[in-house]
Amino acid sequence: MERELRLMKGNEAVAEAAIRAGVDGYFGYPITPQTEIIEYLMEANPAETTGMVVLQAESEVAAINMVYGGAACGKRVMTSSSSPGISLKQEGITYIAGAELPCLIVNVVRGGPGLGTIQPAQSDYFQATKGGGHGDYHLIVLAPASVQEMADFVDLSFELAFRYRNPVMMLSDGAIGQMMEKVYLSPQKERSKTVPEWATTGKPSTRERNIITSLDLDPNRQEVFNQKLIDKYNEIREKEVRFEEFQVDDAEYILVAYGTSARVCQKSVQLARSQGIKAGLLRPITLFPFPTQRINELAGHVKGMLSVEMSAGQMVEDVLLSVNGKVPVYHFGRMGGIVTTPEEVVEVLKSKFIGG
Amino acid sequence: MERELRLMKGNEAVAEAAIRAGVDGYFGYPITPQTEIIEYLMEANPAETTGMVVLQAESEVAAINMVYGGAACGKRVMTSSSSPGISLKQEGITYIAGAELPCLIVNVVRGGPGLGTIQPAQSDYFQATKGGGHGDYHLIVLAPASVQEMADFVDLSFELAFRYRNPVMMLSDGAIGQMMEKVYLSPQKERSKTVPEWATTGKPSTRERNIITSLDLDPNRQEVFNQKLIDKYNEIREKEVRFEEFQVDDAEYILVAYGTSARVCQKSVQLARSQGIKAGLLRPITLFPFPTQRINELAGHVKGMLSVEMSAGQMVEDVLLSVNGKVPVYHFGRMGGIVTTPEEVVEVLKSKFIGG
Amino acid sequence: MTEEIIIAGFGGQGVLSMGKIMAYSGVMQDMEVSWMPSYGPEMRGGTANVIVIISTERISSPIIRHFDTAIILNQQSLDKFENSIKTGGILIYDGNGITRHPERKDITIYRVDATEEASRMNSPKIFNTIVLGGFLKIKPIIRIENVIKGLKKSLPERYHNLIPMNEKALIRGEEIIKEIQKAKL
Amino acid sequence: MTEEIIIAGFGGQGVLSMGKIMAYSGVMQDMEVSWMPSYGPEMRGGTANVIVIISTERISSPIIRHFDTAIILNQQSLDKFENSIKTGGILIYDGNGITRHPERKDITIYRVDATEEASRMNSPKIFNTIVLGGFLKIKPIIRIENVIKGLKKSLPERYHNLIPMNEKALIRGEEIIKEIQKAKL
Amino acid sequence: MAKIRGSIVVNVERCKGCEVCMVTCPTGTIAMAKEVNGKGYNYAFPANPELCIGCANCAMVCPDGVITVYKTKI
Amino acid sequence: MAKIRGSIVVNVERCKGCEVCMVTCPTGTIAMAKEVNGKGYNYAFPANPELCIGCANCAMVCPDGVITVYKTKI
Amino acid sequence: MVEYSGIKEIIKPVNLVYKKSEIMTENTLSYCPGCGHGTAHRILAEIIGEEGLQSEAIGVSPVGCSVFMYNYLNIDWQEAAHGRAPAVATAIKRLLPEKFVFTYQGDGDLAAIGTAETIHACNRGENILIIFINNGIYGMTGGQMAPTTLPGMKSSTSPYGRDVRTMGYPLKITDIVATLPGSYYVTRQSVHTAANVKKTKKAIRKAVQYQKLNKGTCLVEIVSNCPSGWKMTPVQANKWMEENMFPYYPLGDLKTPEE
Amino acid sequence: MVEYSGIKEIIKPVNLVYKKSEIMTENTLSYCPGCGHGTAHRILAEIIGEEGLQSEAIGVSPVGCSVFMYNYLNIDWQEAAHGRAPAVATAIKRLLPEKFVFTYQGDGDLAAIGTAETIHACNRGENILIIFINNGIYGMTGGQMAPTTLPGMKSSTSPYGRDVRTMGYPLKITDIVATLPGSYYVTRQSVHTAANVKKTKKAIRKAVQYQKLNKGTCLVEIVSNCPSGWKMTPVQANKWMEENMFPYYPLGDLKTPEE
Ligand SMILES: Cc1ncc(C[n+]2csc(CCOP(=O)(O)OP(=O)(O)O)c2C)c(N)n1
Ligand SMILES: Cc1ncc(C[n+]2csc(CCOP(=O)(O)OP(=O)(O)O)c2C)c(N)n1
Ligand code: SF4
Ligand code: SF4
Ligand code: SF4
Ligand code: SF4
Ligand code: SF4
Ligand code: SF4
Ligand SMILES: [Mg+2]
Ligand SMILES: [Mg+2]
Repeated sequence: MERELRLMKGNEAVAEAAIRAGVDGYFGYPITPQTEIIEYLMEANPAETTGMVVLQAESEVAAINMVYGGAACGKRVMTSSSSPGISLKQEGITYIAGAELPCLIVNVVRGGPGLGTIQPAQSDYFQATKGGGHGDYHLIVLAPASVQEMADFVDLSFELAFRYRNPVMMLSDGAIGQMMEKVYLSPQKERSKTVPEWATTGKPSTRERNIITSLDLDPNRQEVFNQKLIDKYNEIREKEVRFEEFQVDDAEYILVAYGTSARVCQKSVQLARSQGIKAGLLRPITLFPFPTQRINELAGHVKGMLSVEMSAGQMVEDVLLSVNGKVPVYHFGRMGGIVTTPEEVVEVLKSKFIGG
Repeated sequence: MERELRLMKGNEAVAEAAIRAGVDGYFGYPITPQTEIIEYLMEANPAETTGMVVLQAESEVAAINMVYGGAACGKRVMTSSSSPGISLKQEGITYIAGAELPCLIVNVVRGGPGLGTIQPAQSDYFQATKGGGHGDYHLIVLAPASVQEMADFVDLSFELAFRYRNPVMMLSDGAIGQMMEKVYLSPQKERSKTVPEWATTGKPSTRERNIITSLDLDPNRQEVFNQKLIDKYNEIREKEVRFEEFQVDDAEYILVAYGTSARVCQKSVQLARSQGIKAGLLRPITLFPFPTQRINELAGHVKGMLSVEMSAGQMVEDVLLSVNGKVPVYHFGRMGGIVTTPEEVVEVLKSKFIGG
Repeated sequence: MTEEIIIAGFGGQGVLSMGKIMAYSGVMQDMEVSWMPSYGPEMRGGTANVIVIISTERISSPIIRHFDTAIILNQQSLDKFENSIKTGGILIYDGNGITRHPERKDITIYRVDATEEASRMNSPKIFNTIVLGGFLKIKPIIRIENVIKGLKKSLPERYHNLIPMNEKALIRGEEIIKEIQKAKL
Repeated sequence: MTEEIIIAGFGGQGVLSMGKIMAYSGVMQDMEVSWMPSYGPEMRGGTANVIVIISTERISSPIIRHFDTAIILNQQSLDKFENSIKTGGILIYDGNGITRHPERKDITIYRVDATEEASRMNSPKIFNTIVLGGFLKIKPIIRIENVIKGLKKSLPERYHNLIPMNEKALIRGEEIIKEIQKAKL
Repeated sequence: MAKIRGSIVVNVERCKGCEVCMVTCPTGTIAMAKEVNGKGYNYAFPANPELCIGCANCAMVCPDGVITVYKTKI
Repeated sequence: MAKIRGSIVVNVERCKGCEVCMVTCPTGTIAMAKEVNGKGYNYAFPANPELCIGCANCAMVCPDGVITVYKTKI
Repeated sequence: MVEYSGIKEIIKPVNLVYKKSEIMTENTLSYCPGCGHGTAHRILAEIIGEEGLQSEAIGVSPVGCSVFMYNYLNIDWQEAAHGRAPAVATAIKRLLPEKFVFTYQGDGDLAAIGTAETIHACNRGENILIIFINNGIYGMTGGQMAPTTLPGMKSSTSPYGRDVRTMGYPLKITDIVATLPGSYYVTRQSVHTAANVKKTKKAIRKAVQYQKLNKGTCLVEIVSNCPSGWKMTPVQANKWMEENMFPYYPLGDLKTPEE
Repeated sequence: MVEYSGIKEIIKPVNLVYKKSEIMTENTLSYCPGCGHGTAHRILAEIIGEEGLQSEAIGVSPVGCSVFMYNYLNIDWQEAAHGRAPAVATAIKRLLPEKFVFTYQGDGDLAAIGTAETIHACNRGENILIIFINNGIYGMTGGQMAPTTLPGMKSSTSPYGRDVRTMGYPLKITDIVATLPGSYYVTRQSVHTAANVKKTKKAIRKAVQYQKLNKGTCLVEIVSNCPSGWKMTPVQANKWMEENMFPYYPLGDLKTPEE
């Protein structure tokens, strides 16, 4: 079946893609700049078509715990919010990670800290990739750079989430969430009828009871569990790294950027090359797992790297860890909701590496 | 006046030190392994002596927002919790950071993720140092390694918090919180009567109104503010790094460890040396700011470093960033609430660096 | 070809939907488009704006600070965006309610009194389609037939009866610009 | 000198306070001490234990897995900790309620029927002070006078009248061990 | 009997044209201007100033605090 | 008239000695043992088995589900 | 300042009967035309001015359209996280018991995400004033359903009308607060007519007095409009409010001190 | 299995009148001696067994002493974050509307940190059963004051007794829930005597029926003891409960369906 062409906001695309992906439940609370997700779902009213449950919760805390409950039933459930709301969800998120539940959490990032601003930012990278909640856990983090990817990553997220029994975060930003672009939508899928064997759906006589919990007061057993998580994360690191490259083959300088910044940097590469500077771009699509190995390889061939993020410098730490001292690494990024321009990036590239 | 000698739990020491430091308010919610803090305060009933307010909130979320309110009045206020409760506080914490309010947050860490276990762990390092909440901010993070330090760091925390208008986190763990040790307590201080000029205490006719907020919808102004925060953090990085060294001078291998792990590692150093291995220990006292420079210096003289933490490997990233590829860096740590033994550390040291 | 446009005016003036029609028209012509609204409570204050980019290439950032063309529908927006137009760029504005007119010399400025014209045509709502028609006369990046297709796509079915009126408005806009251009010659 | 001790028994047996007295006594003798209880809901199940370390040096971890001395007050704790005693170490246990007696050969085992003795002395509560006295006879790391000082520090004022009784218990514990040691010779 | 006369002052640039004052005025003093102010709003003005009795109802309901009221007996 | 007689079975190792069954028993059948079980609790037992009427009150209030009750007419 | 005035002769200081409170700053309110928030602000400002509370007052603004309230009243302010204003105010009042402490919160803020903080602050009888603007909708984020949205009422997240079977019932949180022993004075008012403005002002003035006497929590609900969220003109909105909101949220005192 | 039995002759299957439900697992309950949690578990297990709900039931345990409840009943379980069980159960029931979904929560869990989730789930009329164990204290963490702690009652965080002026009043959250249109059947029971056990069992059975009929939220409060937290023997605790808790939390139905 053909994919349908539409002009949509990133937020709308997530919502429509969720319906088409056969998602079972969405639980959310309004917050700019992502409220269109729940608004679109309420308007589309998939309860009448696919049977998808859409519920406005009393808070982000309630919403993420609804996701816990739904995911524990083996259902495909999701929530979305923006930075302050995602901070509120941290306890719930670590519970979900600790109970090894698959789900999708969309963060349409805005500037912080605190109430901050409602404009696009990329300052939740640490929270998303290192764990904003307590304890040793990781989300799988996907960073869409277009409305198309906001749609496509819904399906991908659930695929990964169920494959690894791990929560997935789609780390978008206000620009991608609010902008309209062309998007090709997949045809409607049916909601899945398969029930994972661990799901709590009422204990039939044919199996032992299923228990979903993140608790184990016995340190020895808990450590075994922690090690199991580490092994899982290592497997994810091995198998699920995704990135995109742009003119890196002969590049002397590599820009590393994701999401909106990556779009900007693609233009910066063109601009730089038009000025005779051999720049290239590596765009991580997965932020966890991070393309550590590829960046390390590239570090062997280039003179330096520049991490471009709309933040005070967060992903740059992962770039540094990947490069491990081989070449100089710098950070450049605007903050407060300001999107970097391609020209600024080229200026910084020149001043850091070429002098002047 | 002389310091009074007592045998106390770390949790009790924090509470007693808070009274003696002239803290104005404590707002908390019970959670193991730190509930003794509020219990001690309620029993001591400082309302009758120093006038300190002690309030059991309806939740951790309420407690951290009470801290926000109290801190915004220019008062010395604090809260305490353990890992799941600290995750719940993330929104409040980023608001406090965004409004540049001084306060003390104590995290007596237990094993995670999720409800996890109630035994000691160090798996909240990322959350504490990188920002578990959204947006670009940092807490000043102090890591006590003894009951004495749990007491002493109360005063230090408020000093730093007010100097930089920045929240301070004391990152302890269940072992230090629950154990009793000797502690020398400072004499009772009076509660401070000075009102910071930014505090909201009712606008007299002699000044403009004071506004405490973390909101600015104008990206340009918000960016200026973000830059101001970066500058502040850089100043803190420059001036406030604290660490302790143990036999590093002639060391060939450096253990990096904080808190309970650092106590273990001190013994490991002795043990290693008794086996002819020249080990040394660097104990970061401030986790943010991290002793990056000193570790980088040391990396020039040694053959390798081992980050020992009761986690899956978190501080090791900061060690790697500090070492920047100069020498190999490894991580070792037990999880799930298990405390590493000195012997295990030496074994790992040997297997990683010496072979066998 | 890449055309970077800002459209700005009061909240109620249909700024966002003008942008949407433009973007949809671009899609109909098989081009890459992005449509990025100002969002959030500032809209409450009364102003709204949208950045539309239409290009034959993949679009980098949807949020930019300088524009090839600015379509301006009120004084505040004029004050805010006049200086964001690239040298050699174009400013189209509706004279209605404008007290301080644009002053730049390094851009081409068109005044289209679309509000007036629209009420003359007895459909005050189509004033922004008139402006759009004018713009496309100046920068014929999209064919009118694709604009009509775009209209069909972006308007809910129940408003499709308005399309003929909008078509007229597009043409009227073209005419107005033609006249101005003649005058400028 | 470092002595690493585990004390374990039922929740109500005063395990934690025996440890506290020990620790306070260490403080009185100017030594480094740490006292680390098992904590959390497992206490509800009925068992409680505490690790006490007394040393002339700075103490590393308060949580350790092997002990110089184990003082054991019930069967569950015996089962749990018998194998955690270092070779050459000491196990002191109260025979009351013990059905499976310790079996290790590489440690020195003392059975002190303190519960019985205490009820003979008409103060069932002091049974653990008897055990403590016994321990200090075996490992005289702290002088009795410092234990008394420790008692004074750790007991609230209103219980200070109990101190003479406790002193007696300490001495009785010493005596019991003396007898056992004689027997062992 | 002394007659009560009032007079209002409208801060035109702050008016948002909500019409709340107009419908509240018991005497029909206020009407909305055909012209818009700098913010694009048709602002309120005392179209029939002679009817005003200075009751301040308009000012009390104006969300933007646009209206000042004076009153006197004559 | 047939007399109703009951009998209870106490799972001694699971008893926590809370005494709730004892005070609930209408006939005084139950008492607490002097001995402790493996968990250190003085457990409940039918000290006066002949008094038991099999009303099951004891079992119903036992938090730990320790008691099984039988009843018959004789 | 462009002004349009009535009969010039009458306009002199001695004849002044109504003027915006000095406590209001010169900043233009960011609210939509006809929005009741502005009126509520004005009333509060008047009382602060009239009662000489400028140097005593500490306000706590919520997250909601009134998030910028600190720009409009010339007193000390704190901007709280969404729903947490009662917790914030609790600490302020406990640490500065002599001050006049109040929160100003919308229905989403107070009755959805802030439910626990609201109920527990009132239950503790914190000596604060809570001003609760119930406009039956999330205004700031663009008109989503609030806990207080009426049955069948349309909003952007109940586009086919609030279906009580799946979306729940309008929550009368003020009624709940009135049942708590910690609350002292609980009343429901409106600000859409001059008469109601006067009543509301009286209610707030009472609350100020009670706070001075440490009587416990006072809550003044103001049933208000949201022309933008409701997609009506302000005048329509006020009428709709009278016809639809008031029957569900009847005006009047819910709890008054036994005097 | 060590057993101590009465008259041997009577002990035969045909004479069996009471036996622990098969739904209870063989795990030893982790509760303190005499704690009402165990009794409440048993009752619930009996109903699940008797109503044939083992394959239908999905339980949600709280954080509190009953956090390990999943070890004791042989059905599918989810362990929720502190206070969030009603939100968790909401999603379960919405996604699996044919299943029997219930939460089991303590007073700290349900009435402190979980206040918002409790009120909003009930207000939405979620078709779930909430079993609410009110023992007036935080049991698991060692006896701190709960929202339900009685005035003057001592706890580890109210060592001089709950002072209502600074610590607030005992929160009757069940009464609040009963006022919400979304709740259908709300009752307060106890499990300390056989008669009360029977009544509680009846109440829970009713709630099960109502859930089958999609009637809305049912809440069964069980006023219970916490011998450890109260520092009493179980028998003393039950007596104290009758004398002190019941006057404040009177047993009986708070809301029954108009039949
Ligand atoms: C934690 C968090 N969640 C959500 C939001 C987004 N948000 C801002 S205001 C608001 C609702 C405001 O509604 P209400 O309280 O009724 O105030 P009104 O605007 O109607 O006056 C929401 C959901 C936020 N800022 N923070
Ligand atoms: C977020 C969070 N806060 C606090 C705790 C600690 N905690 C565990 S149980 C509990 C209270 C339990 O009391 P209650 O709900 O009354 O249950 P009970 O034990 O009395 O049955 C608390 C505060 C936690 N686990 N998580
Ligand atoms: S003061 Fe009264 S009469 Fe005069 S304009 Fe205002 S409302 Fe009308
Ligand atoms: S009420 Fe105020 S803002 Fe509204 S029209 Fe009248 S003067 Fe203007
Ligand atoms: S069944 Fe009845 S009579 Fe028999 S022991 Fe139990 S309570 Fe007593
Ligand atoms: S009620 Fe049960 S646990 Fe308690 S004493 Fe009786 S049999 Fe034992
Ligand atoms: S959105 Fe509604 S509540 Fe907010 S300012 Fe506009 S009218 Fe007022
Ligand atoms: S602490 Fe209290 S509630 Fe918890 S198991 Fe013990 S008696 Fe029961
Ligand atoms: Mg509202
Ligand atoms: Mg409880």
